[in-house]
Amino acid sequence: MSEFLQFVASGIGQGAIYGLVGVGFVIIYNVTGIINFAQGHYLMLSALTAVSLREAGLPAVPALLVAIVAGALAGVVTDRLVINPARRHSPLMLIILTVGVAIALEGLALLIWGVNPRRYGPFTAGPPLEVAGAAISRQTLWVLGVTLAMALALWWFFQRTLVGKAMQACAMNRDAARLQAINPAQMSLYAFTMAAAVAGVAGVVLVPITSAYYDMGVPFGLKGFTAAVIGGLVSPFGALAGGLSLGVAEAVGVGYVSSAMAEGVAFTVLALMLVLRPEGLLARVRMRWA
Amino acid sequence: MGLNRWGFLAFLVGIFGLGVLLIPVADALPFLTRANLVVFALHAIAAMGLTLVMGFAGQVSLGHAAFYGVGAYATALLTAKLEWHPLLAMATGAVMAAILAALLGRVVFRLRGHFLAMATLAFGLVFYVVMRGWDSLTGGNQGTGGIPAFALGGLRLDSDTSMYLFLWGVLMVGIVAARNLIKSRPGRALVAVGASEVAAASVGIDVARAKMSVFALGAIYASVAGSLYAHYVTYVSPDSFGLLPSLRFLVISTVGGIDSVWGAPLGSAVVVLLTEGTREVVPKFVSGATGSYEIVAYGLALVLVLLFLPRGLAGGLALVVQRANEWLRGRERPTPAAVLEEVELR
Amino acid sequence: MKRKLRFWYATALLMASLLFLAACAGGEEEAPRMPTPTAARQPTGEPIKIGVNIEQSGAASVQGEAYVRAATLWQEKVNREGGILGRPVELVIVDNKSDPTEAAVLTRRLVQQGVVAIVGPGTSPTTLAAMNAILESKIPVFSMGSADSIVVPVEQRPNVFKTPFHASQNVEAILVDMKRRGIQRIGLLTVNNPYGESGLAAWRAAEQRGEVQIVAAEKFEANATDVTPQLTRIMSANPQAVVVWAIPPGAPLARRNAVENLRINVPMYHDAGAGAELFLRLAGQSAEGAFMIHPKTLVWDQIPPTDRQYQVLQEFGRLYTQRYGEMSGFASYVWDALGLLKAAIEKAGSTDPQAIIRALETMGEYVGATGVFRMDPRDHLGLSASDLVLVTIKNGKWQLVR
Amino acid sequence: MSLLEVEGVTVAFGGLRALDGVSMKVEAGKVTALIGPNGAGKTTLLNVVSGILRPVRGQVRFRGRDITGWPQHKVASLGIARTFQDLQLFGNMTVREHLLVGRYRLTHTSLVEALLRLPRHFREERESRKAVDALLARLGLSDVADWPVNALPYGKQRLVGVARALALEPALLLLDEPTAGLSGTEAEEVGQLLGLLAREGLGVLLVEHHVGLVMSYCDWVVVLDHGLVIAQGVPEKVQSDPHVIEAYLGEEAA
Repeated sequence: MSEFLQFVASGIGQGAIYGLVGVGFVIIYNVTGIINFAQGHYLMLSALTAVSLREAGLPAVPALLVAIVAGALAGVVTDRLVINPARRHSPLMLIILTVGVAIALEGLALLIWGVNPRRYGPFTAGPPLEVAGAAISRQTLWVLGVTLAMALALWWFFQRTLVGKAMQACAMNRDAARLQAINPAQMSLYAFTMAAAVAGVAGVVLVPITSAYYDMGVPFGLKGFTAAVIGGLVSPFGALAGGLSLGVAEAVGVGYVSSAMAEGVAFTVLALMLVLRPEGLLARVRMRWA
Repeated sequence: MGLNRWGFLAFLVGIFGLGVLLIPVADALPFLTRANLVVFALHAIAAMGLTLVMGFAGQVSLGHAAFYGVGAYATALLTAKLEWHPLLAMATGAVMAAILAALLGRVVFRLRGHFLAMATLAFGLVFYVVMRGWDSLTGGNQGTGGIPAFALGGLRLDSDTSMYLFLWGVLMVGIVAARNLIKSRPGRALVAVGASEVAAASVGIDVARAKMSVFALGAIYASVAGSLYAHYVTYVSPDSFGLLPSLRFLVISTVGGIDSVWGAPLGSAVVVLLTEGTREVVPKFVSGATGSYEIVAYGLALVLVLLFLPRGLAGGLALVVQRANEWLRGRERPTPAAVLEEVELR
Repeated sequence: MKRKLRFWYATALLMASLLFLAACAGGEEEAPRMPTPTAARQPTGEPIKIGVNIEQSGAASVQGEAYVRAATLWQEKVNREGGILGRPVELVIVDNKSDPTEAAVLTRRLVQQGVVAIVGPGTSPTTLAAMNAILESKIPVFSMGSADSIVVPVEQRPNVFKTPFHASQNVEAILVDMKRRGIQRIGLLTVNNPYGESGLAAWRAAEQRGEVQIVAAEKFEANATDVTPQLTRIMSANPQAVVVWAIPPGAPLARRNAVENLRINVPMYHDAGAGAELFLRLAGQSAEGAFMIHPKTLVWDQIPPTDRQYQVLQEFGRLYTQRYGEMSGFASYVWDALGLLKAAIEKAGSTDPQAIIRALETMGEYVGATGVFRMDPRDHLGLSASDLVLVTIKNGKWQLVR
Repeated sequence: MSLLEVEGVTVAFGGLRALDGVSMKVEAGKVTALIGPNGAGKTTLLNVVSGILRPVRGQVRFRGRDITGWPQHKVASLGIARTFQDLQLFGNMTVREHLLVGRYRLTHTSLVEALLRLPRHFREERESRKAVDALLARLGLSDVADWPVNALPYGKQRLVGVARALALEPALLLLDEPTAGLSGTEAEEVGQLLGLLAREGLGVLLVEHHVGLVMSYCDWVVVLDHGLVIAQGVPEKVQSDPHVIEAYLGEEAA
């Protein structure tokens, strides 16, 4: 039993990160109709920036904040330089464009930071907490806390702010939104910025758990996308729930099935989800946006 | 009208000659070798399969390298372990790839747009994981080797030059086949499906079947290239068939232009030149530069080409040819034929 | 609209050029800070070209970086000391991006550029993919791949050599220590890539010989963020020791999860790939007490002067740590490969490939930083497991155990 | 037995009934018009007949054969051709190519035969080109045959849509507003063409707004409003039907 709990504890830690990356996919997809291949790369940029700033001696809080802003800026640049000028291209071209962005960002990271993984310590030192025989590291608690905070912040943003509501309107019907004087191009900019910022948050809380390295964007992007698809690609909260369930499924899969095929578990789930239930596991729950 | 059949044939002969001429060019250029030509041709053949899928049926695949892998592994296992004839192994691989693609297409083509892309992505990743995990068959991460050189009758492809010339021939066959397809009933049906599914169905085209068949055809191109790759390198490992190779095929196809049969060769040539060129040039300016400059250049090239030449280099080139034509003829008003020249240099 | 776009492009261009300048400046900073040449003769004449075909980016780039550093350092040293046969040495360093196909193509390209020998590729899949090109080239090639099959059977690999220990030799050395501690039952955690696979195969072979009992074998992905589930599984089989076969960041991650989350109290062994300073940096406090089987390079400053490798280790260790600030567990493989080539060319008195190969095979002993090489026509590695040492980490420093 | 029989067809989108028990017939050799205010369900009915939509209730019979819920391409291969209100032309294909695609159901060259250029490809290609040339000439499209359709003026594009449908050599032709956006003379020409085609035995069902055209060229008129058939009969009779007048006036008032 405690073994099972250990798997779950490990799984939710990873899953929360997947979920945060997934949130970005959902926001961008709903507002612009684009699947952004560079989503995991924002996480990577923020993580590496944070490491550099910490190494340069900046205190934790400003370093992490600046790093998140750096990630968000990458989102801004993606939208303004690539997505916006290509607004009239077919969706196919837009996906491939984001692939190009992802490749360029990864190369850039390699140029700036080199190949070696780097890391900084957990936010709070101390031994892991024991919950019914399962060990949960303190940083995992930080991850979960931050994830919860992000969920609340997103809820507030989409329910209580004008911009959030405008973005929702854009998500439901772009043409109708335009008629209500909502500028889709502007919404797209906000969407990319937000998605990148959320991924950036995931990046800076992730570093103490594993480490930061230049080619972490693709694996996290893929897992994040899987999380978003499990959630039905319609709701940020669906993506978070999808991420948690994916993380737990992976950890339990490693524990009870085969660790060699663990990665296969995620991608098989992705393939099955897309083919059998493109509307997502949680669509029944109708968790649209809030 | 583009070119008529004889014009096209003449053009083809010219292109083949050009391919042969590339050999001394590669020898003369300090940063190219004949091995680059081999890789260029291999990637062009595989990417042409993707070009067909994307350009002529409007479908995208992010898992194309998996089919490349099916061919490579089929050849590796059948020729090295069971000592089958290379041609038989290649055909088996192609059939397997086609069946796999058809099965995949059956389930996947109910999806549209992004979801389709992502489903093929997932398929490619699952293939990669399976090739790594199925040790007893594939040799797992360590790969499998001992593949003999391709031999057919007295022809033995054991040098870069012979391999390249053979591949260039295969590429020409691939181009002719693709062009044959486009100028025919099933080919026109595919283009129609790519343009409007509902209208295609309204003239009696079974849209799902058409997509499945072009997907299978694209897989065959990739698989044949994969088989020849296995013969060339004599060793295969999963890393050659993962996500990055799939993306590379995507880059080659889109940069080259997905609505022209010349797109894949053009794109492949550009990628080789870009790779080797930056490798050669950048270190001259930046000490200690590694492949990372090249990766940035690769990404930026993709973005820039798609932003400014959405129809790829082939489309851009066709436009240049047309403009040059107009200029030579003394600024006539564009005739329908000239408009067409732009539409198809097929 | 149009003007806005132009603004963004201008901004981007500005940022890009700034970045480029920064990168250039960075490059200059790292550029050779050569001590004033004290050595007598300046090498003259046609340079001797040696190809270096390395994974500078992609999956195996962590090793690749150390390889390139070692190569650059070696080139400077040799040219400072008079070159080879009085001629300067020119290394042609290329990045194969950890891509098997590129590794093969680059091998051919280097041959065409007229190199007399090649060091690299640096992993098993890249080496095996390039094997055809290597064999056709007939010039001496040193691989840093771990798989035995790179140099075995030697009749089929007449011009292929390697410098890293076979995975089986690492296993052999760990087993010596395990016997001493009476450890029979082990749990094995390997990274799911070619590197981990070769370790797994070597351990399976040892199990077949009855030297050890593997009670649990688990794998993890190279980019995993948490391997606690795998370790939990291993520990539930109750092993007397855990062996982790991985490179950074996987190896230090496994160590941290084991210590911090599960408080594993059995000995944990890592292999030489776990990555020296990178391991210390990424595992932090948790690194304390981990065992690693490794060439003597990690503890170069603790080797007694009576050791045969003393001189070589002192020189290599000083040069490398002075330049790069820290030792790498990988660097000595390239350092020794180049050293072996230099010795062979000097022994042969020419750069004829066949002569170099013959010289390598008949050189007798060559004392390198990795170990003492005794190559012969039957053995293109020539290292013995007894050159490996067991090290542990105390107070954030490597400590020689035996 | 009529050429096409629609019986009790009901289509619902969510709670909304787009068609509510619609029954009607199309005879061979006659032009039947389907009229009604916007949102009456005219296009929906065409979509049901051509297989794009599956009705929740009711039956569609073609030459007495039940084709309800058949996939679109099977319906088409029986010889039921259609055009679209928004044209749905094939991007930058030429006019000639559109017509060649239109002959898809009449030809059989397979993928393999095309790739390898087996004899059937050449034979069918020759036959098709001949037939297409004849049709182009008949519709007055010969001089733009090799233009890409997106370079044509709108009126010509509409005509290409009709030509593509006629290339199927259909027994039943479904037209969705073939005169929308056309000038008076162009619309007149379309009307004449339809009359001509009907005399050759073709059954035509058209959705039309152009009242003049309906009155002068149609043999039978069916009026839909809110998914219900409110009237049908010969044009003169329908024109004076109080229900019809009310439906149209209601629309104008709104």
